[in-house]
Amino acid sequence: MSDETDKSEPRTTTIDAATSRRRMLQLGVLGASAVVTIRPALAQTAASVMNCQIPIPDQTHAGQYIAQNGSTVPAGTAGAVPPPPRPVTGEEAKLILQGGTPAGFDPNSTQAYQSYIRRLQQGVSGFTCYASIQMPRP
Amino acid sequence: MPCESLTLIYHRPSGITHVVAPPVPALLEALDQPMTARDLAARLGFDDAEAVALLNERLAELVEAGLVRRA
Amino acid sequence: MSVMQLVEALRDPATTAALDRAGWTALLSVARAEALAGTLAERVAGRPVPREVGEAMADTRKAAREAQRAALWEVEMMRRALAPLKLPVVLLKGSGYALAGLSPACGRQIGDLDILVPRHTLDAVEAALRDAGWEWVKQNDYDDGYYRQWMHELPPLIHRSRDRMIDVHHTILPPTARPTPDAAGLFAEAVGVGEGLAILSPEDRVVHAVAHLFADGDLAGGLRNLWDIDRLLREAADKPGFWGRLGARAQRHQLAKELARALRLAAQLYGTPVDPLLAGPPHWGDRLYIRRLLARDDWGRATRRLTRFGFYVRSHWLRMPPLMLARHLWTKLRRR
Amino acid sequence: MTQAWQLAIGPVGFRLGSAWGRPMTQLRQLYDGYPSPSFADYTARIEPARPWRRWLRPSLAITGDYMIPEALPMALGHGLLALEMAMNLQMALGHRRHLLIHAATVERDGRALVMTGASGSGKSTLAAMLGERGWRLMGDEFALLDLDTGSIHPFPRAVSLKNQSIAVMERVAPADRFGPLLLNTPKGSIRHLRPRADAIVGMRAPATPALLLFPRFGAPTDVRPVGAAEVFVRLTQASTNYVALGEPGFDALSRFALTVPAKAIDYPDTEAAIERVERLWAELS
Repeated sequence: MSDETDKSEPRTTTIDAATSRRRMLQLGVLGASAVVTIRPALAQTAASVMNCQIPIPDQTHAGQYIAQNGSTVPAGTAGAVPPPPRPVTGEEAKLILQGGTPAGFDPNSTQAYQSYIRRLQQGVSGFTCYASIQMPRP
Repeated sequence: MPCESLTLIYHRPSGITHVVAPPVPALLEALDQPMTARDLAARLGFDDAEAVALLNERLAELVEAGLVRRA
Repeated sequence: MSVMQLVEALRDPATTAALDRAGWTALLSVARAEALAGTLAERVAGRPVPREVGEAMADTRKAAREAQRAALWEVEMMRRALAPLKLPVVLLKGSGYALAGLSPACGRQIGDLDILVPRHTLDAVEAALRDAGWEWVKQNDYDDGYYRQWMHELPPLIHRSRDRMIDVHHTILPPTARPTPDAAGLFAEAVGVGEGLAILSPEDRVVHAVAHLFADGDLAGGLRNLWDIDRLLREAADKPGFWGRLGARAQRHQLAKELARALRLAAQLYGTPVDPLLAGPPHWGDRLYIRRLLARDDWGRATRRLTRFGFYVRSHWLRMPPLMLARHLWTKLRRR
Repeated sequence: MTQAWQLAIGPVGFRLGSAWGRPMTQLRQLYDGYPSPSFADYTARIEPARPWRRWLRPSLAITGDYMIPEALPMALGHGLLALEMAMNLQMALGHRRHLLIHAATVERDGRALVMTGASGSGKSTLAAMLGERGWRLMGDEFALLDLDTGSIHPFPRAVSLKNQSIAVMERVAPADRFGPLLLNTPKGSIRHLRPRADAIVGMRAPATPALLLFPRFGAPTDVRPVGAAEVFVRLTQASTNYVALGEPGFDALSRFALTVPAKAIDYPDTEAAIERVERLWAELS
């Protein structure tokens, strides 16, 4: 394998002290992930100016129960819990992700809902909302 | 927490900003021409297998970020 | 009617001289709704406009250029990921226009990256993209099965750190659509643009834009797609033998009727120079298409609900046999 | 469109549309004294979430030139808030003339104090309070960083006061500058406060950023310096258009991060915060 740097020269701004080659030779430095790519913060800010909701489960699985691991299973499956009476709002989802129980929800169900929200994927309804609330905030 | 030495990179072809920590600036500096990973390790004075393996991990990160290209 | 104002502004930017500031406000809203704001801004560049309008247009141009840079970077990252496979990779639509510097690219909004690869290489392409950080945009089981069984593309992939989608096609219409384009022919005629990438031939580009105009969605984004066709035709019209080859390619891809319709619509709305023989005589249905294409008010709101729904059903009619269409509409309906 | 109005906020013009009369009337009262431009950069609308929702159990959708899916429909009684959110949405998704930072800003002597933080950090209340005490309020939602000059442009929307801060501000600002009290909104109780006349008159006058604060409400008073790299990263995440702007955005933001001193400040109540802010400001010069 051979590598080459990209031909076009990137602009760099070094902040604080410059790196010394000696320092980078330390394995500890080499061992840690060293690149953070700045990603759009749009979803997060959109969420703060909008409010969004997450239906549990999404409409295609309407009526199904939520298993403890967050998957959707036929209604009545042992160990699974019925869906909440209404979609959870972004604020409620945040609370659930922190282990809390929003008002009007059954505390015994929130673990399953938490798993469901964590498993949301792009394209499933509620994903944009989820993505916007799970992003780290400044 | 004091802010350790970090470098901001604006990568023109992609329009993407990366914040990189050591050893990335030195790696990019050393990669001034196409070379093999082994050459790079030698240039940086790495000889043991563990260091070379870690170096490859960092290179893989840079490849995914698009800052380094596999030829 | 403001959509017509947009059509006229694109066709002849001098028509904007008559607009007051309120007129520009409406024009900009409509252009945004039709994904043509960048195109409009490039068309009116350099014209005398009110100061605030000029600022908004300059912002829009800059935004479009920055977005194209990101789209081209996506092309480059795809190229790096697929280079080891040594495949013919054809760029479709916006990214293709932008990379080849074709006139539809000017100010154009570019969405997902669309590429065309030979059908038998789909698995290898999928594996290479996933190695390079693209992941499934996981839909539900019905959608996934639908794509794999019936569509002309892989289910969409999204890059995990750049959040950009790629659509990998093996032909330009789903296998279920009644016209069956000649996929092998698309590759045979494709034009290289360097570094292992290619774009469709000038004639196939038009045919693909036509397929895209009529088969994708309910004619949503129709004005933009028709604008692509206008630009492509103007760029190629003077080349000797172009219209003859275009007719032949449309026949070959079983899209001659659709091409004729698109030529008539483009000529009527954008004044596109077209070959009268290929375009054929006016058809009563053209008026319905025009009606649908112009279904928007000067607040940018969609209007003419019924016409729109008719075209939605029709677009699927073109893509799937009746029974499958019924099943598809049923599933979509239940999901609402 | 049943109700239409145009409104200028700082350097940005909005065309607003509503399918109902009342929210627009409330908005026009709230923004009394603001200019009404003839060209609008963005169109923002509220309309029935479904056609029959105009009359039958009305619920409204927030939309405009730019929109996002999965927005929760809102109650007609919260129409004023919905119009405000529709304007925010256009800025967050569409604005490219400036680097948009989610921050509250106040100005004194031509220099700007920028406060950024998540909602709940208290930046709105702090800015509103400073705006009543000799500072010019430049905005409580977005700071517009000029890509060429590095100065901050005002975006003096009505301040959106939430929950406890409503009563705090009712004690210091006259009643005629307040909008209606909106109860049970998705963000709790909300009441809007029109900035003082000096903020409206000065809404085209930019200021040079002099201090950046990351306030946090509800902790014992503490002040820590924040390094440039951290400032940079946090501001990229507080910006809606940093990535979309490309190199000019990088240049403007790195210049801001390298030149503007930054502090994280924890505070137990608004009075303590103001006292600390004034002291930090005095130490600058």
